[in-house]
Amino acid sequence: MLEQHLAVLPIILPLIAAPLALILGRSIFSWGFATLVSGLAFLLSWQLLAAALSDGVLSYAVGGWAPPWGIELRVDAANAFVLLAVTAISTLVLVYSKHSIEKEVKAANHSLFYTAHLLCLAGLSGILITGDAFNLFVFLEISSLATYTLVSLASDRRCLTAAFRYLVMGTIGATFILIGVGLLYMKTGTLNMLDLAERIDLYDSSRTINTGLAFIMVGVSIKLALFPLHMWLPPAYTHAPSAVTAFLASTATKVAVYVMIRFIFTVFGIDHVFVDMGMGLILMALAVVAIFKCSYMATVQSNVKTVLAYSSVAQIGYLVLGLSLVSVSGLMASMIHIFNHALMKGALFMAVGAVFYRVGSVDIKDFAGLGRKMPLTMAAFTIAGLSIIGVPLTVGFVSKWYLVIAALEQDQWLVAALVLVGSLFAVIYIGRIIEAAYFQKLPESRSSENIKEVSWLMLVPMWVLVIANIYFGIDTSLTTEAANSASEWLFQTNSMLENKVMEGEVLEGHAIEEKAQEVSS
Amino acid sequence: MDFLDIVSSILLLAGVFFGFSGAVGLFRFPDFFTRIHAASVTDSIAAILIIGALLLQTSFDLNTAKLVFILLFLMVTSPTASHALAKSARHGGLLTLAETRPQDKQGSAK
Amino acid sequence: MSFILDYYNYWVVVFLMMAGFYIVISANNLVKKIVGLNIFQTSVFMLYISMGKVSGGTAPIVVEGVTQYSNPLPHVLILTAIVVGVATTAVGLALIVRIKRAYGTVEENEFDNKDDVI
Amino acid sequence: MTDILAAACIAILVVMAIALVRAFKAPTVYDRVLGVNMFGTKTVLFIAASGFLMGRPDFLDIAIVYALINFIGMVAVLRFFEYTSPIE
Amino acid sequence: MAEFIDLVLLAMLALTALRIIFLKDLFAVVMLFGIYSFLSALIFLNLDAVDVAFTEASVGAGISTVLMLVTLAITGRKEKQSTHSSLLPLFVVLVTGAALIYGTLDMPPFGHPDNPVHQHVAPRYIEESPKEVGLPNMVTSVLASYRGFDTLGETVVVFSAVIGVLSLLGVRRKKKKDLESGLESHRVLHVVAKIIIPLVILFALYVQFHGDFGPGGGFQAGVIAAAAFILYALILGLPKAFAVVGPRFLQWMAAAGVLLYASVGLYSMYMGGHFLDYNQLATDPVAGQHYGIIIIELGVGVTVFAVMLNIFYAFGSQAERSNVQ
Repeated sequence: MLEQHLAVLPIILPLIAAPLALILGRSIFSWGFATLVSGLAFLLSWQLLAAALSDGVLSYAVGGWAPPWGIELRVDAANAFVLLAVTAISTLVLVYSKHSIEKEVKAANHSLFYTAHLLCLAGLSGILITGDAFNLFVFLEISSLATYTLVSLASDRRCLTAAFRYLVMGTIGATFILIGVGLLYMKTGTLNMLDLAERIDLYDSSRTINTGLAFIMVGVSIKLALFPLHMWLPPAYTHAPSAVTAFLASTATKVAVYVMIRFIFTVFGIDHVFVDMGMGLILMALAVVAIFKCSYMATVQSNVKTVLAYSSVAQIGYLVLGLSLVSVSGLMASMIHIFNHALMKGALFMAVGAVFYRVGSVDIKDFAGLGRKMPLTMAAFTIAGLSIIGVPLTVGFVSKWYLVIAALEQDQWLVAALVLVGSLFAVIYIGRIIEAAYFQKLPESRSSENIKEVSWLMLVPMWVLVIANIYFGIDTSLTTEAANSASEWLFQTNSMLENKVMEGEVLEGHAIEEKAQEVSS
Repeated sequence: MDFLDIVSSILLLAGVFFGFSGAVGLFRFPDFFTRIHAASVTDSIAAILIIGALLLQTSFDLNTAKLVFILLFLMVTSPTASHALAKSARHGGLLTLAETRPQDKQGSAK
Repeated sequence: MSFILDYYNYWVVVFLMMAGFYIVISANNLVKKIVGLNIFQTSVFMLYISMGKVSGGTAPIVVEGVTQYSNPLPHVLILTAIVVGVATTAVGLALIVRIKRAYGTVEENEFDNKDDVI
Repeated sequence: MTDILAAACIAILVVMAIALVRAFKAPTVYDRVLGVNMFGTKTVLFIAASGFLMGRPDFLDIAIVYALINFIGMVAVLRFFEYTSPIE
Repeated sequence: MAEFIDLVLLAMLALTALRIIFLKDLFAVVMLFGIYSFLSALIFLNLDAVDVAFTEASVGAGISTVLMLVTLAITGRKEKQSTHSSLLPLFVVLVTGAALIYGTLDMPPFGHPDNPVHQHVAPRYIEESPKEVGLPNMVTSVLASYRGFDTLGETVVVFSAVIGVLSLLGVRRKKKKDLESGLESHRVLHVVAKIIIPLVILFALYVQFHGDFGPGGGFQAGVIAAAAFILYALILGLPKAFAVVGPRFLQWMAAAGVLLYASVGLYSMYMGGHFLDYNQLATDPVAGQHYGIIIIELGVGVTVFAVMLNIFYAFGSQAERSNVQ
């Protein structure tokens, strides 16, 4: 029973849990319930990854209607891997959020907070798993609406304008995706991604398809905050409640990157996107500019959350850079970095949230002397910060290593050098904060305040991520294996897809076969 | 074209005529209260005539019931809306033409 | 001429979309931004519905003696999208109400001045 | 009969267009509302007539919705006038 | 004829959109937006999308416009002169528009029955759905059965909207009878409302249960029922509406609708099918489809009704608060 429905469960579990969390009403109950559900979703996605690694691909026809008529869920190594990271972070953040939320969100809204969190989780899982282009839009909107709500729950009034800006940008992005999907549908008559991939190539030179591709790319770029379209991200991350920032920074943009990967590799095909349209160069240029511009911006901010938000935009540059290299190793570097960056940023924002919990604001000057007052929090911050910089024995090093290797493989010396130079900026912006924490004295005005370490409920999830930062930095087998099979899988489907074009109508038969199988089972 | 069709056409054209005259009244009358008068009265008569014409086209089924429902609904809501709007305009301080003309000031006492 | 007849619908729809998009990105008042967003989305819906139309077809509800129906799939997609649109509008307007309470204005440049922009 | 229905539909469209012009440019805010209201009721008639023209009169449900929404819109506008001073 | 009407309506739409760009009076903008919605619903109707027209008229012209008016009552209705230049937006829009026009050049011609859209997936819906699902309204079949997962997502989107609005605005239960009056001075409206509201609710029920055969369904019915209560609240005041259906109860109802929908899916999993496989609900697959669709439409209707009304309550109580201050 469980194996049969493994693909759909990570979506519907939080989806059904969300209204229940609202009905529970009391803060403590909905917290416990949400954490439990998220933990279950994590276990399920672990199973799902194992199944995907052994069986290749799991297809699930919702409603029993065979694709392309019904909605198909498709799990492969790639999205199972990202899903694992998302559910893991979600569970840890939920554990962490109990105290953090008590401080930052007013009591009447607590159960609404957990409901919105579960909705966001359901939306993100849906985006990852679905194999239907329009269904993706629906889940994108579920997660986005929940995100706007989560961002606006903070007590500072600036979160409202940040959330509004996010809402306008996000809706424009979603509408662009809707336009793009519509154009594709117009030319192909189908919405199923696999089926789309088949039929798009029949109209290779079509201007309509190319416009659709462009609109989907721009829409997704808004959602993932690619460089010139990132303006919504820093205010949203800065003013959202800390737990929300920790969750969003390590999941939402990653999921958007996955959507981009999925559209490029399994729908349009790399030949079309990179060779015919020349998107590779555009993406690479934007990524490099993002790394430099936003790393620089991060060094001049005074609010630590803003620093980390700009750093996130820069890290998105690394992600996009990897996939713009168009090679198995480049894609693998991106996949690894999706996972690793989730670990780093999750830990960093949790540490910052802990500081906010005790100190009440997170300017760099407020970090002065915290190394003594909150040793565990600041140690976590330091290790995760080193990981961002890319110091060996941390996951950050692994990501950079694979990225540089992938660049060198293609003789892109300049790109490899730029990646390394980008790290120097990270040294500066992380260094400023660590310097304040350890080498500056606690200001006199604060010495009377009772600043002490936060409770274990906040420390444990933070340290789980920190230890994961080190563990996966040393034992890279799990991440590299999963990322490798994910990216090989993506390239394989891509080449399969290109072969099918030669053979013409093969998929029609394939689809019919699948349908027959389902009827008999 | 049988008898019902002819009656129906006549009603339809009459309804359209009243609709037009209301629309013209919307522009040609001098103040708001006369304009709303023109609009609301013709609105009602046009609705009666046009829906009456369509009623003759049906063969006493669900559509007839729906048309009757629409007609009743419009009969109730359209004058109500006009009345409430005029009242609201009056409370909001809008004056009739007679009141705005200085020489008629003494005549404007309510 | 047939070229125009084939495409005029799409062109007007594109114009409408861009009018809405322009309002979103140029308006300074937040309520107007939301209105623009709605116009933008509604026009995209028209794009979808236009492609579902079959000349000479009729609405996809089975009637005796009709064989040519318009495509029901875009209708289904747009029903969903309309709901998504109104959900976004509601949340956006709620944010505007809160912004008015917090800042006393709903003009973008005015509340920007009231906070130090990050 | 079809010709007359078609003519009536076009005529109602013209009336709608005139009402639209009033909604675009009105001397007072009440005139604007009046134009919108007239537009709404004429739309109801248009849908009813065009349903018969297209041979699918079972879509009168939509005309009912229009009539209902038009009325609610009017009431909402009246309520709105209680909050703000409507004179421009 | 259809093409001609289409052209006229499109022209009106274009003019309305242009007028909205240049208007500074936000009240007029919202009024014109209502017209825009009405017109686009007419276009949908003219292009055979009856269900969409239904929804757009009730949601776009109804709910959205009412919410915008309430917001304007709080924020004021004059747009101030913008200070930043409008050249950059114009440039962005021109580029985007040019890209789209470029995209239209390879589009299949409008309305042609040989277009890919009408050749690939849709024929099965048109030919088989009356047999497989057993409903004359194909839109309902596709919406509730073939793409039932989308519709579950749609219901959850609506649910997320109410979560967002409630967390932002909340619903105050404090009764301020002396301040809150509704449209007290409009006696005629009171009488008319009492006649109309039961009829509207009756119509909503008709739409809910007739959606399988004609235009309509859970979503439209929920909106219309909510519209009836909104009318009640507008005319008689929020406290009286609270006395009929309270916000707490609505919150519970919204959750219940989603759960009802999802439970159909879970039950079909329990019966050995896939999620939302209505064939498993009865021994006869077509009967199973029918049961499934009726229940999930009910779930959608309940959620949408509760959410729309609760959102209105939230906005309405805010407007009253601003009126008091």
